[in-house]
Amino acid sequence: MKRYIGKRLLTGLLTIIIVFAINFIIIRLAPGDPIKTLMGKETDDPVLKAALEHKYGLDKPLPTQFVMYLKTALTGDLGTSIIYNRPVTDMIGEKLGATILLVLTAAILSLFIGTLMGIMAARREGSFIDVAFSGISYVLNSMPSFWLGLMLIIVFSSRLNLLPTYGMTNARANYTGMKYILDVIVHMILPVGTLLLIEIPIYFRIAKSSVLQVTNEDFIVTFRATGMNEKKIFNKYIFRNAILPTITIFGISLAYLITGVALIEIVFAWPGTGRLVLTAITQRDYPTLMGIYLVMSVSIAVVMMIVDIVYAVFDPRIRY
Amino acid sequence: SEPASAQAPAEEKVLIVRAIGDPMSFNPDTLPDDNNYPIVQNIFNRLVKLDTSKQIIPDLASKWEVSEDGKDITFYLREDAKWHDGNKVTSKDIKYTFDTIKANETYYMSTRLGIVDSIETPDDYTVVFKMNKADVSFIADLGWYGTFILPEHLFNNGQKWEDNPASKNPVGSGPFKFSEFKQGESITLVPNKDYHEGSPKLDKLIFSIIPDDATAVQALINGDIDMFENVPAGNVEELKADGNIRLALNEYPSPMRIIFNLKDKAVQDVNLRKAIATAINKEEISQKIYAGVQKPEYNMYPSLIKWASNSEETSPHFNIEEAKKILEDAGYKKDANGFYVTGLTLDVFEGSGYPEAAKLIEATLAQAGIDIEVQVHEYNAWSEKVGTRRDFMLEMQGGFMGPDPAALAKRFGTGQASNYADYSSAEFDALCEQGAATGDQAKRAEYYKKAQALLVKDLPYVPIVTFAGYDANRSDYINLPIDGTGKWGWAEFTYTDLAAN
Amino acid sequence: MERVLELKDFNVTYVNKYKKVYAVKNANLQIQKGDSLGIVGESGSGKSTLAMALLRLLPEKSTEISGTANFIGKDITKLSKTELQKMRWKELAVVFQKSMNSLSPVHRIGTQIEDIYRVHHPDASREEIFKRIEYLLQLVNLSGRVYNLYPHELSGGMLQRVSIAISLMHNPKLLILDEATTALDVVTQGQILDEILKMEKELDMTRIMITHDMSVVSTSCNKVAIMYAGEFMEIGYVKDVLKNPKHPYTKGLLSSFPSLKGEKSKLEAIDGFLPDLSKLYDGCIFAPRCQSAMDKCFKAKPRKLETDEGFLLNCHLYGGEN
Amino acid sequence: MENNKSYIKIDNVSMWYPVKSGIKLFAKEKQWVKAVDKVSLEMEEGEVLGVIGESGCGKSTLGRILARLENPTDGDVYIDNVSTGELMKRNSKEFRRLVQIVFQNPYDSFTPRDTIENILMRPLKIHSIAGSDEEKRRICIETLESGGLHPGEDIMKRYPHELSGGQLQRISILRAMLLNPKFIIADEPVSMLDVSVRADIINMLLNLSKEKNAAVVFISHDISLTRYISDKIAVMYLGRIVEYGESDEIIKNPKHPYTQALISNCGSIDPDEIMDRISIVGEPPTPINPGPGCYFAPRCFKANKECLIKYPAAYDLGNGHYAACDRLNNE
Amino acid sequence: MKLDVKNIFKKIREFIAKDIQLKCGFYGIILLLLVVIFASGLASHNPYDFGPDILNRIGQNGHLLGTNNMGQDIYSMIIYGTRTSLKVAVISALISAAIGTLVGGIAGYFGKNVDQFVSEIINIFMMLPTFFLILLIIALFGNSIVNVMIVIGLTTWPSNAKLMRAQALSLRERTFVKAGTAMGESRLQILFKYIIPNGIFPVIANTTVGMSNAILTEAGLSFLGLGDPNVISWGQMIYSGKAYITSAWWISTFAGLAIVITVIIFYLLGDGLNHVLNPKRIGRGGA
Ligand SMILES: Nc1ncnc2c1ncn2[C@@H]1O[C@H](COP(=O)(O)OP(=O)(O)OP(=O)(O)O)[C@@H](O)[C@H]1O
Ligand SMILES: Nc1ncnc2c1ncn2[C@@H]1O[C@H](COP(=O)(O)OP(=O)(O)OP(=O)(O)O)[C@@H](O)[C@H]1O
Ligand SMILES: [Mg+2]
Ligand SMILES: [Mg+2]
Repeated sequence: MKRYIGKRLLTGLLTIIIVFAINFIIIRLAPGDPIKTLMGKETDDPVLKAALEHKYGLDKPLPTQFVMYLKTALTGDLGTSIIYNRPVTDMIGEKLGATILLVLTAAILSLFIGTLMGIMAARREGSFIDVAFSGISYVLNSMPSFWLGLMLIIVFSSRLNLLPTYGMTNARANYTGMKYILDVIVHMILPVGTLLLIEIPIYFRIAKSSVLQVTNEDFIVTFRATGMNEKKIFNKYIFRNAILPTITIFGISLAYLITGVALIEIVFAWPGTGRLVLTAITQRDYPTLMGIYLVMSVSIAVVMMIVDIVYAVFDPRIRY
Repeated sequence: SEPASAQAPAEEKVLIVRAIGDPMSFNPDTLPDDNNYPIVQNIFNRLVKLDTSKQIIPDLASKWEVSEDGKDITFYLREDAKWHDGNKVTSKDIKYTFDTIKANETYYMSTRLGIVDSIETPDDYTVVFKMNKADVSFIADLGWYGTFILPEHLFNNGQKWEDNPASKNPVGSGPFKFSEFKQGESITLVPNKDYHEGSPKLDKLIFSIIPDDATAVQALINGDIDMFENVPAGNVEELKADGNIRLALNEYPSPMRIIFNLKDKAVQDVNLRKAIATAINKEEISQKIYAGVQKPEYNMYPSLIKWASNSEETSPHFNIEEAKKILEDAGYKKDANGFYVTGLTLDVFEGSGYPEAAKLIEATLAQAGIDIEVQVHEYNAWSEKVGTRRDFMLEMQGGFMGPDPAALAKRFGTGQASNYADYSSAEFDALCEQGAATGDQAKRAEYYKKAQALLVKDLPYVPIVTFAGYDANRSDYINLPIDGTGKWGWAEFTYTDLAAN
Repeated sequence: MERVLELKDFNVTYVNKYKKVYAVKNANLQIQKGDSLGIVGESGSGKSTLAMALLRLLPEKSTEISGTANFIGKDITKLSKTELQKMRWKELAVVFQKSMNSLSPVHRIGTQIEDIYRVHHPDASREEIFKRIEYLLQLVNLSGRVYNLYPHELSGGMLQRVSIAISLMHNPKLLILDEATTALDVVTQGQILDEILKMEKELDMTRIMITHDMSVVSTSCNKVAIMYAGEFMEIGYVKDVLKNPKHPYTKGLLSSFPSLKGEKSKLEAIDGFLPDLSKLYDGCIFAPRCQSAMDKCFKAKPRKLETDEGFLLNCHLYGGEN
Repeated sequence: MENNKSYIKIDNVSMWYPVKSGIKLFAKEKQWVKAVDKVSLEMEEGEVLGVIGESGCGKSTLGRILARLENPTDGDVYIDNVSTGELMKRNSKEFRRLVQIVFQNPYDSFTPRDTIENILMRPLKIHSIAGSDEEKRRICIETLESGGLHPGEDIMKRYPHELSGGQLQRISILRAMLLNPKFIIADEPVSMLDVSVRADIINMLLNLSKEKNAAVVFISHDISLTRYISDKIAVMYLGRIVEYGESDEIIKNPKHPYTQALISNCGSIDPDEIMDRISIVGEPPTPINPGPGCYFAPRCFKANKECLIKYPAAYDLGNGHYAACDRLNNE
Repeated sequence: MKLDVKNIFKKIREFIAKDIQLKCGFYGIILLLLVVIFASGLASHNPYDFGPDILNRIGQNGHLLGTNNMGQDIYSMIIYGTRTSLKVAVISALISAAIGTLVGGIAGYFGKNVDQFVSEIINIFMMLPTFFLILLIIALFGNSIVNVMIVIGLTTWPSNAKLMRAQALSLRERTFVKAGTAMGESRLQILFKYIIPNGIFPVIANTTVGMSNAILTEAGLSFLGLGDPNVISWGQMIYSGKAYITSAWWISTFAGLAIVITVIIFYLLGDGLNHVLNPKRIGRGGA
């Protein structure tokens, strides 16, 4: 186990460096640079341009820049945003919470709801519930997330006036304490709801198919033959075996969510890292971009590792 | 029905303005930042400012005069201005601000301040700019980006502005005080009760960040925000029909235009340029893409600045047959596919309706026998290709050409950085120089109109539509920035208040 | 003698959208207390189907069962769900061929055993269970160690023994072993067969042994039923049937087994292959492959010669007129 | 080994697989599965050698090495005094023509996506046997019919799943025969088949090998069947040959305790035959680091302390009968 | 070899009859293909024509589904958009499947060090924040539809590679592969003749899911203003119709609907294939 974790850490690190190098190269090969944003659209003053390039070291050769960046990054310093002139660590730190809140809530809720629906559908395969759930999951799975989000806004905010349109808190009222928490929860309903609708089908499908599969396993027949009642067989044996694929999917979809949430953050003006990336891309804010990629790769690597370990706990056949 | 979220405590007047993104910095002079521009206009003052019609009006300087030779400009400051911490705003602050900018090449106005030899402060409320060249348009530039007056007593501590703590926690002399910045969420300002024009009426001014237009429109409709500058043309009809919302047109001297790269052989023939200009249906573009909000622009200098704009000699009007005739006369022959000219490219960047406009242009040019391929780029990539490498035949851009027609020299003067067309005409340069050297508006208009006539003849560019957009706001608010022509700044909320009812 | 199981015109048919598969047809069979019956037949002849049907483990939606199966006085086919659950394992237990997959891979063996034990003794204490299981494991020559292991930590042979131990948990009246030793090598198989015989004496058990290996039957059973394509061809005492086979199929089957120590006589095969079980045939089902087939074999079902003991011979060569 | 008479010589062949285990973090010694361990055997042309032993004793691994599907970790196999390793290096195709293998599972021996025609044509194509496609097809049909698969034309068009196991196993053998091999390895060729069709397959294999005078290694755990087929029998236990000799001799007069136990446990279909099982106690052994003594010693009913110290040498019992057991002398 | 068309049709019919989802998916795809082939016939207008009818409502002036602000006929745009969507879906999925199959096949079949090395690479690519990478590349290197397809293909292959690797790992132990080796087939012959043809089905099933994702990704890019303006795509119709979502809802709604339907078709196809090709689902003895 220790060795396994060690190995995973090592490959994780390698992954991160490679991800990093790829991004660094792609970003730097790309046309445009942050100087344009800093100079503003209205001027092309070459003196200003040269001065700014020098100031941010963008006039140095690429490999030098990469090594310099890596060096500082290894000390835990992700550098300073060129555009916002703030430590990247601070910027990410402020927004990470919001994204994690959104992503984790959605992931956990969809895990439970989707799995539950999948189990229900599997236990009554071919019934109305199964057909209805499957149909719904197909449709939801096929919707572009941003589109769904916008529709939810129009329906629940504009037409029904039930929920706030955007943001994480009510800008007008500066709530504190319990009220603040409630406020955030109310604001979370739509974005989390959108993510839920997108994610539930994934868990639904995997839960349904693995329950069906485990139900057909030979050992289930053994338990039936012993006269054990179906409820117990299901709750203890089918469930535990069928939950395994879900764990893997949870990891993958969490990783997907971490990056895929950007569109939702834009639609709902949610102050998270996803949006930070998008702005950083358009502004070519290299340090911020690299910083977020780093944080994202690390969190995906960590999530995957945790998932693997959890999996090993649930499945004694896995040995490291 | 009022949505739940809008039911703030009745006695508090909170105005929420939609912002697109985070400000890069709260130091208003280091960078030209569209996102912080409306915010800092409410925290700081300049010597002069622009109102919503983009005309110069007084700010800290209550009046100013230009010397005979045009080289000295003297500003007389109002004496009641105070910093948010209670100190008085004096000429020292002004000298400090501009001296520092000039000394730092990376600050936006630094190069422009190259024409200023020295700044003198005969007394606490008088500032004299001594320049090495007569240029009246300098005054207008002082009302633009990067010219906000900063408090010397807070900044002058040996640290650069970028790293200066005073930049993070801005203390200005404007109507609002900085209160809170939540990155990615909002910027909150509170009124400066001691403001020299009187305390603002609002209890809170919040700039709330909503990146997506569609969401912002919904938020406006739902009352989650109160003001939305420049709503998408597509939403105008709908918002007009909404009784809670008031729309007001906000126009900018920043026309959409097609620039020809005169260095490129492909478009060096003025007849071809004329034919292209004649084959662009500006009316159609205006209607289809901007719902008529952005009007067709024929004048070479934005018609919004009426006194300087030449409406007599303009770029050609749409006429396919005429375009064909121009080509025929110039000796162009049709090829097998019916094209006189092929292989042209038009580089546009994504957004603002530009790609769509380009597509319409492509279609009408094709009717006139001119084959042009539209290439759409992400803004930065476009900027690199077109702005830095100057690698294009035709490109489409916008950009501010106000408030003073001196901008013409910046955009088309020989050797100027922003002269994408690489236009060069000694006559044009001379006219611009004359225009900049005099303070007499009538004379200046004459020079610049002549310069525009030259541009019509040479056609280094074709203006297409004006830039304008509706400001939408909750109709229960009065005295919004848009209402302040001649009275207050273009993003200033000093007098904004709930309508009494 | 006490009759443990009696099948009368027992039929099992798989039904799906496209066709019916007649897997067991008109089976008649009697098993007395203390009997050990071997059911022999080639792959696909319906042996497992019969076993599964006796435990009512086949999905009700896709199978049709008709006829009666009297198991110690009750007709299994008519039992209610609760009666069925009461009967299973306590009175009728089974060991499946694929013991590798017959336990949940993610639960400890002990946990699973406890759960199975508690099906019929819900209030049993851990010690009680452990004692019982330790005894059973000893019977099959395993140490108590396996109690805390996961299935994948055991070899196939050990798992098979665990399965057998579990099947004996409640001293069932009838034990069905469906190819329970087929996957094992001869040494292990011999060991397990020995143990089964030993236990049988100890526990006074009746046993059905499903296999396609004649030698297993010859060494561990007293009666044998030869099955072909869903039908019983010949049933009788092992010593009679194997020594003196009557049915041509039985004969063919026996001559396909070379003798271990005897003369090396030429091996004979039965030509052709198993008929399509989704069709019903008029004549004897074996007729197409039978070397002594006569005209009538193709036209009519042979009359079954049955005796009181439940012995049977299903062939025109021996039957009277129909 | 100076004896040049024998056609095939298996010389001290070993196959050790490293064991992956992360359980012991600091295990210094690498763990090995000694699937085949120092096996030496010889075969004549046309000879049929049976290899028996319990599951996992390394029979298939030996078969794979003989067919050079794997390279042994030690030792080599010689055909006509040429090392097969050398042959493979020099001209792998030639080797493949010389040696063919028939597998246990006929249902899995053919790619399910191809027709029998394509499958049978493959070896001819690879080895450029016969000229035109027409000729190749003719050869295939002839071969099929010679193996009792009529009509060949029809069989050629079918997919593997449209044929019975017996038919498939025939085709599998015929395919191997297409290349006229001189050495055939049959790894449990009938164990997946119904007893009633086994005989045909066995007889066909024997006939073909007689015709072509090819040597056959017949791997099986069915002892009576092996005796029926083979001229010689080798008994394997945990990767080692423990006894070798004429097949009747081995069956009727086994010397090694393991062989004795094996044969005594082998049931007969004759219910009168009295079974006197030698029961072996203990759990089945694992091939991971079995040594150092006799591998069978922990379960052996004759073992004493010495057996646990050193692996016994093979004793020549005359008539080409060998057994590797130190207790033989004491009897 | 003669192609027996009739027979092939019969086989396909039999194959898809096994699963209702497969059937729906299959006929759906046929329908989409027909739309693509006969686009010019089906469309009522030239979708590239900027006519004078601006923002016509449904049915107005002969515009079946109305027009947009540029005067383009929505119905015709949807019809032509099918081309783009299918092109994006199919080509990117093919790229992804081809790379995935090859990489996974090599890793799984060659095994040992090759496998370890390639697996690590697969893992690394699995961990790339794909959407952002796509975004980055498209934003930076131009948003032509060709780039979109290539980038989606280049970033989504790891899941296919994983599937193929698992397949290859088990296939290499299969008898027919060993038989092939014994027959004298070379390693590459084995890879292409045995491993890939027999192991590709999960990849195919997964590829249909990949196609759905490609369509959704293209839409997402369009939403961020990174679609290719030179082609008509549903994603861009949604994007450009966003401003009219409450006033001229038909611009984006039908495009959204088209996406949903197409994606569902691909999902159905994928699920159907999975069901039919995954023998585990078919009752394995007992309940
Ligand atoms: N669920 C099912 N649906 C349809 N037919 C089935 C089903 N299960 C089994 N069959 C068919 O029923 C027949 C009998 O199968 P069964 O498993 O009982 O044979 P068996 O004698 O146990 O064979 P083996 O020796 O291979 O275990 C076979 O032809 C088989 O194909
Ligand atoms: N590639 C491999 N890697 C590691 N161990 C292996 C490998 N192949 C075989 N083994 C091990 O080598 C031993 C011998 O296996 P082999 O398949 O040769 O046995 P066998 O005698 O053919 O058994 P069976 O009768 O079950 O077919 C077994 O313990 C097996 O687990
Ligand atoms: Mg069976
Ligand atoms: Mg083997």
